[in-house]
Amino acid sequence: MAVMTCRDAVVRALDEEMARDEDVIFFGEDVGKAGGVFKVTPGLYEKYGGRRVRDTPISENAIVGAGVGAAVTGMRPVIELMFADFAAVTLDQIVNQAAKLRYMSGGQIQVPLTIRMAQGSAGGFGSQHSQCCESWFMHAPGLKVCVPGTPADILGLLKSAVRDDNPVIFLEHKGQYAERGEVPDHADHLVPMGEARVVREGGDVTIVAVQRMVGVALKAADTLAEQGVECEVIDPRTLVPLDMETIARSVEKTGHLVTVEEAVRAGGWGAEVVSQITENNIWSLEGPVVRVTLGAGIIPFSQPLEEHLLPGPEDVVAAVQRSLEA
Amino acid sequence: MAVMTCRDAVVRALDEEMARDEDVIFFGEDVGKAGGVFKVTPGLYEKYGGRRVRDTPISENAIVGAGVGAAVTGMRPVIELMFADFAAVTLDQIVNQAAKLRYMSGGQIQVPLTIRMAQGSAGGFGSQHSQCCESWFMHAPGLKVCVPGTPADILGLLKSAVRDDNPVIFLEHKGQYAERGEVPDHADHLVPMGEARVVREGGDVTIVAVQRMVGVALKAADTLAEQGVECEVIDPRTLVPLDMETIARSVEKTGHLVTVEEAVRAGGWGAEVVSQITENNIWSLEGPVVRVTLGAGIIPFSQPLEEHLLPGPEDVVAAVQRSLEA
Amino acid sequence: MSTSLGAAVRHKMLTNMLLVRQTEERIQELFLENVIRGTTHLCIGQEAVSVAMAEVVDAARGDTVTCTYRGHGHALALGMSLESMMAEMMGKVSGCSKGKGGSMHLADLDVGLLGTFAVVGAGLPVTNGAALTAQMRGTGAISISIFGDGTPNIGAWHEAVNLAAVWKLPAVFLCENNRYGEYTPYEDTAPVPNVADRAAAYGIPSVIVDGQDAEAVYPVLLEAADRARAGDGPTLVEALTYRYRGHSRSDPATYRPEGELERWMERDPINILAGRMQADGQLTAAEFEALREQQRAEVQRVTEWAMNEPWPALEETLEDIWAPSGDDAGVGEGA
Amino acid sequence: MSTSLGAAVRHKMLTNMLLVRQTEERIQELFLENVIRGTTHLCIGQEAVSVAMAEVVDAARGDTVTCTYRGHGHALALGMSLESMMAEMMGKVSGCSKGKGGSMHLADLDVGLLGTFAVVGAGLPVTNGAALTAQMRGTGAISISIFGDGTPNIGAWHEAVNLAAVWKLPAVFLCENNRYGEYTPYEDTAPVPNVADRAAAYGIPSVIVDGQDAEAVYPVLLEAADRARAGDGPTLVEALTYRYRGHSRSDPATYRPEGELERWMERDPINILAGRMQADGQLTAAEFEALREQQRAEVQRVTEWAMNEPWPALEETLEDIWAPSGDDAGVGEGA
Ligand SMILES: Cc1ncc(C[n+]2csc(CCOP(=O)(O)OP(=O)(O)O)c2C)c(N)n1
Ligand SMILES: Cc1ncc(C[n+]2csc(CCOP(=O)(O)OP(=O)(O)O)c2C)c(N)n1
Ligand SMILES: [Mg+2]
Ligand SMILES: [Mg+2]
Repeated sequence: MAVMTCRDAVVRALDEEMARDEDVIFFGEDVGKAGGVFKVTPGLYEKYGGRRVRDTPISENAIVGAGVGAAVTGMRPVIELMFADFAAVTLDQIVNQAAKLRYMSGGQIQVPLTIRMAQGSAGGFGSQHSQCCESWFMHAPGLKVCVPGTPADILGLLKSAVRDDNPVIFLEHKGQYAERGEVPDHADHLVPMGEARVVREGGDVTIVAVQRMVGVALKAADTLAEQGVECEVIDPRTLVPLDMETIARSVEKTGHLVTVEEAVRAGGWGAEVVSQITENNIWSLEGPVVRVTLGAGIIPFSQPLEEHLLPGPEDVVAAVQRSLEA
Repeated sequence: MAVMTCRDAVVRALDEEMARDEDVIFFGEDVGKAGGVFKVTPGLYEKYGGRRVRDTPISENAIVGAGVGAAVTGMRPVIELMFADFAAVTLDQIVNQAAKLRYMSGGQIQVPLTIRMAQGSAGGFGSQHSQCCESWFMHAPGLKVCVPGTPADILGLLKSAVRDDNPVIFLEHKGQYAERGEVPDHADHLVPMGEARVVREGGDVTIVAVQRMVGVALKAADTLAEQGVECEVIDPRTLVPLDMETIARSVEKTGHLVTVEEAVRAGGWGAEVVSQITENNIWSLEGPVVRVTLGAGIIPFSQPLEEHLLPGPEDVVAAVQRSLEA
Repeated sequence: MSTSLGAAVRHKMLTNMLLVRQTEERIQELFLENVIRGTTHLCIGQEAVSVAMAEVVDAARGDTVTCTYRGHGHALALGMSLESMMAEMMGKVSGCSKGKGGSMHLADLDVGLLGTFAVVGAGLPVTNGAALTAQMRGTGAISISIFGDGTPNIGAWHEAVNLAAVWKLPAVFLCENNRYGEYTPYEDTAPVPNVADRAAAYGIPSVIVDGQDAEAVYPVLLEAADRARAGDGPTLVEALTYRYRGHSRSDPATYRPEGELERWMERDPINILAGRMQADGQLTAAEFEALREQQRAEVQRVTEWAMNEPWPALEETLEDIWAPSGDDAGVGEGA
Repeated sequence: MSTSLGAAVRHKMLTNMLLVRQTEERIQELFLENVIRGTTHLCIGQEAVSVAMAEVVDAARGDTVTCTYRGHGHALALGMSLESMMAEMMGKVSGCSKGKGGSMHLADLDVGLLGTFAVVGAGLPVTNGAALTAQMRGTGAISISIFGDGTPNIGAWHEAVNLAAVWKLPAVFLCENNRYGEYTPYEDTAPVPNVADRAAAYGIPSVIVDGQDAEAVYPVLLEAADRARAGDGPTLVEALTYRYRGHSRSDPATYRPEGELERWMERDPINILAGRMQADGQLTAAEFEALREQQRAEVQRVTEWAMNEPWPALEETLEDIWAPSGDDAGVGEGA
C-alpha cells in the first residue's frame, strides 16, 4: 500500500483515466498551466497538453455547458469548478440541464460528465468559500454525488466517476487535501458508487458521517468507548446513490442513529437518512435520532466562531448521549 | 369576506404595499406593461408608472442583484423571477449574496427584498417549468421562505414579506393562480410568518402539506374519514420560519405523521419535519412516518406520466394507511 | 458565394417551410382543442431561418444544433419526422423523447438536434461543448446555436460566445431577432440597436441578414460554417424576422403597434421564396397550391395517427433518468 | 478638467497610498505569523486606483462602492478606520463586520462601502441596485463597482453592465486590469485586447487610463461620475495596473515572465505621485520618509491594538443572520 495525500489521489485518478482513454479531457479555471488553485492537478497540462487540459475564462456557465455538450457528443470531460460555493452561479446548467437532458430526451442522450469541486471549511475562508453544498445536487435526480474522504476513496471514486455515463458531482473536501492515507498499489483501483464503508464497528449507536466529519465521529467514538459506548461509524462515500442498506442494517443492530454533517441542517442529507430510517426501520429505533449540523448557521470568518459552529467531537458525543438517553 | 383568486391576491398585496410605501418598487421580466406572464400583476404599471414598475432584460442575476442593492440602500424592492426554476441561473445572488450580506457585515446591512416566483406543476409545462424549488432556499439561512396556498395567505404573507427586513423568497404555485378563496375585507390583512394553519382537525394522523398538496391531503382525508380515520391537515404556510410547535402538538395527539410534498424527496422540507419530530418527539410516534413526494423523479411532459408522478389523494391515503399499519 | 440556389434546394426549402407552417397552425388548433397541453411557442413567420439553417447542417458529419423552446421549425427542417414531433407534442410514447420532453424539449440525435432548451441562454454553452468535441476530434463538424433577440441579455449567452471566441470553437451563433422577448420589444431591454453590435465585445465577426429570405440567410450561414470549420472561430449571425403569433399559447400579442404584423406579413418567407421560384419558372401557382395541400394533408394524417398512438406506460415515469453504467445501473429511486 | 490636483488632495492620496501599502505589507507578515488565517488578496502596486476612486466618492451624498476580495486598499482609501480593518482581518469583535466577514468580506456603510464581494462578478449587480435607489430618489448619488480584468468573462458582469446601460443607472464600472486573473494572464482567457473593448456591446463610453498614476485616474472617474449623475448612464473605466504580490497568500506568482514585475515596479504609484510632488515643491524627500514612517508606526500601533482586542463571544455565532422584523424577530435556529 502506498501512502499519499488526498491531493495526490485526485491527480493520480485523472492521470490514470486520461492515459487510459483519450476522450477524457479536463478543464477549468487555472487548472492547466498553474496546476489548479488547490495545487491538485499539477503535471497534467505538461503531460497531456493544452488541448486536453485547458484553462478557461472565469465563466462557470460556459465551463459546465461545454462539459455537457462535449459529454453528449462523445467525450468524457472532467471539469473543475474550484470552490463548490461557485456552483451557485451555474446551478441551472447542473440541475436543469446536465441532470435532466437524458430524461427529457427520452433516454437518447447521455452525459458522462464529472464535475469536481472543493467544498467545506478549511479555516478562515469565510461564508462564501467554506460551504458543503451536496444538498444542491442531491435534490436533482440524474446526478450522482460523491463525497469521498480518504485518498483511496478519492482515487477509486474519481476513476469510477469518469467512467460513469451519468453526470457525477465529485465533491472533494478542501480541508482534507493534505491528509494522508493508504491507497492500494494495483493499477486500477475502483470504488463502486453506492457502497458505504463501515469505518468502525460498534453495537451501541450508529453514526453516519462523510469527509472531515468521519474523523470527528471517530474522535467522539474514542471518547465514548471510554464511557463504555461502542459506536459504529459509517461513511456512505456517495450520497446518490445512497447505501441505506448498510445504514439500516447497522441501526437494526444498534437501535440508535446520529448523523454528522458539515452543512446547514434543513435540506441536508442527514434528514434524508433519518427520514428513511423512520419510514422503514422505525421499530428498530430505541431513542431519538439526532442530527449534528451547522443548524441554521452561516460560516463566520472569526476562528473561535467558525470552530464553534463546525461540529466537533464534543457535539457528536453530546448527540450520542442524547440518542441513548431516552 | 370577498372572494378572489390567488392571482388577484398577488396584485392586491402589491398594490396595497406600493400605495402604502413609496419605497416599494417592483421589477422583473414582462411584469410592467404586459402585467406579467401569469397575468398576476396587471394595472400596477399604469397606476405606479414605469419608474416604480419596471420591465427588465432577461437577466436574472442583474434582477436579483439590483433588488439586493436597492434593498441595502433603503428601498423595499419586490422582484419577480417568473418560473421558480429560473432561480437556478441566479442562485448565487440569492443564497450567497442576499442571504449572507447581513451576517458577513456583522449586522450592518439589511436586505428587505421580496423575491416572487411561480413554482409547481400546472399541467404539461415539462421538466424545467414545473419544479417546486423551496429546497434551494431553505438550505440558506438568512432567507425566509413563504409557500402560501390560498388567496388570503398570499395576500397576508406577501404584505408581510414586503415589510420584512430580511430577504424573503415568496413562492406562488402557478397551478393555483385561478383558485378562488375568501379574503378578509379589512384594509390591511397581514399573515405573520411562522404560523401554521390547521386546515382540518383530526385525531388519528397528522398530514403536513403546502400549496396544491393541501387540497390533495384534504381529498385523502375525506376518503379516510369514510374509513373511520380522522386526519389533521396542517399547512405550515412558511418553511422558514417553520412552525414545528403546531406540527409537534398535532403529532403528540395523533401519533402518526405523513408529509406531502410536490418535490423531489431528498433534500425536501418533509425530511426536515420528519427529522425534527424524530429528534424531539420520537416517543409520540406510533408508526412509521411516511413522506409522499416525487421520489427521485423528474417531471415529465406526458399527461399520464406527470399525473402519475405527482402525489395524488390515493398516494396520501396509502401513506396514511402505511403509517397506521404498524 | 452565389445567393441563388438550385431548384432542388429551393424546392426542399419551400416544402419544409410549408410543412412547418401547416404543422404549427395545426398545433395551435390542437391546443385550443385541448389535445396538446402545457405551452407552446410557434415560429410561424420565421420559417426561412429554419430551412436555411438546415441546409448548412450535415448530421452525418457530426454537425449539431441547439435551439430554444421555439424549435418546431428547426426540428422539422433538420429532418425530425413529423410523426416523431407530433407524437411528442401530445405526450405519446412514439414521440422523439417518448413524450417526456414535450413541445419545449425536442431532441433527435439522428438529425443533429441535441435539444431545444427551455431556459433562455442555456443552449449556447452546450453548443460550445459539441463544438469542442468536433475541435478535439478534428471531424470538421460545427455546432449551431439558435436563440432569440432577448437572449443576449443573459449571462450564459455572454459566457458562451466569449468562450467560443477564446477557444476558436467551430460554433455559429444564430439569432432570430423577431423584435420581441415575450411581450417586451427588443429596444426596451437592449442597450444597442442590433444584436450584431454585441460581437465587438468578443472580437468575432457578425452579420445582419434578412431573415425572411431563406436564400439570403443560407450563404451567410454557410460562410459562418466555413469559417468555423477553418478554425477561425464563431460568427454571430442576426436574422431579422418576425413571429406572426403571440409569444406562447396564452399571448394575444396586444402589445404590437398597429400595422406591424401586417407589414411583416407582406414579407412572408414562404411567399418570398415561392414568388421567386415562380418568377424563375421553377414553380407554377398550381404546383404551389398542390404542395401546400400535400403538406396540409400530411399534417392531417400524422395528427390523426399521433392522436391514436398510445401513451407511455406508467412505468416509464422513472425510466431514462439514469444511464446504465457498470455496476450501479438503475440507481432508480436512488437518493 | 485639470489633471493636476491641489497640494492637499495630493497629500491625502499619497498618505493613503502609503497607509495601504504599509498595511498590506504588515498583513502579509501577519499571515506568515499565523495571526491572520484563511486567505487574503493584496493590492500592493495598485494603490493609485483606490485613492483616486475615493476622491470621487461622497458617502454623505449617498455614493456607494462595491469591490472584490482585493479590497483592503479601497476600504482604507474610502475612510474605513485602520482599527476596523485590522481587527476584521484577525476576526476580532471590533472589526468592521465583528470578525464575521474577514479579509474577503469588508463592509462599512458609513464610508459607502457596501461590501467586498468574494464571488467574481457578484458586486456589479448589487452596485446597480444602489444606483437604482439613487436614481429613484434623485439624490445625485452614484455607485462604483470595482473588479478585475478576469471578471468581464462572467455572466453576472455582463448582465449588470447591460442593465445599467438600459436603465441609464448612475453607475461607474471600474476595472483594475492587473494583467492576471489568479494565475492566468488576461490574454489567455479574453477574446479582445482591452477590457474597454467590451463597452461597445452596451453602447456605453469607455476609457483606458494609466492605473499607476492617481492623478490620471481621478479625472477619468470624475467625468464618469458626472456623466452618471447627469443621467447619461454608466461608463466603463479600465485602469492598467499591476499587483506586485501573488494572487492570494498561497501564490508565489511563478507564472510571471521574467522582468515583468521589475518593469512595473519602475512605475510605482507611490513613487510617481511622490516624485511629482517633490518636483512641484510640495514634498521634500525627508517629508516623504517621515510620512512613510508615520504610516508604518500607525500600522504597527493598530496591529498591536488589534492583536489584543477580544474575540467575538461564542453567542455571536448565530447572531446577525436575521434582521429583527416585526413579530418574528430572531427566527434564530429558524428552519
Ligand atoms: C432564464 C430564463 N428567464 C426567463 C425565461 C422566460 N422566457 C421564456 S422565452 C422568453 C423570451 C425570450 O425572448 P427571445 O430571446 O427574443 O426569444 P423568442 O421567444 O422571441 O424566440 C422568456 C423571458 C426563461 N425561459 N429562462
Ligand atoms: C464565480 C467565481 N469563480 C471563480 C472564483 C475564484 N477566483 C477568485 S479571484 C479570481 C480571479 C479574478 O481575477 P480578476 O478579475 O482579474 O481580479 P484580480 O484578482 O486580478 O483583482 C478567481 C477566478 C470566484 N471567486 N468566483
Ligand atoms: Mg424574440
Ligand atoms: Mg486581475
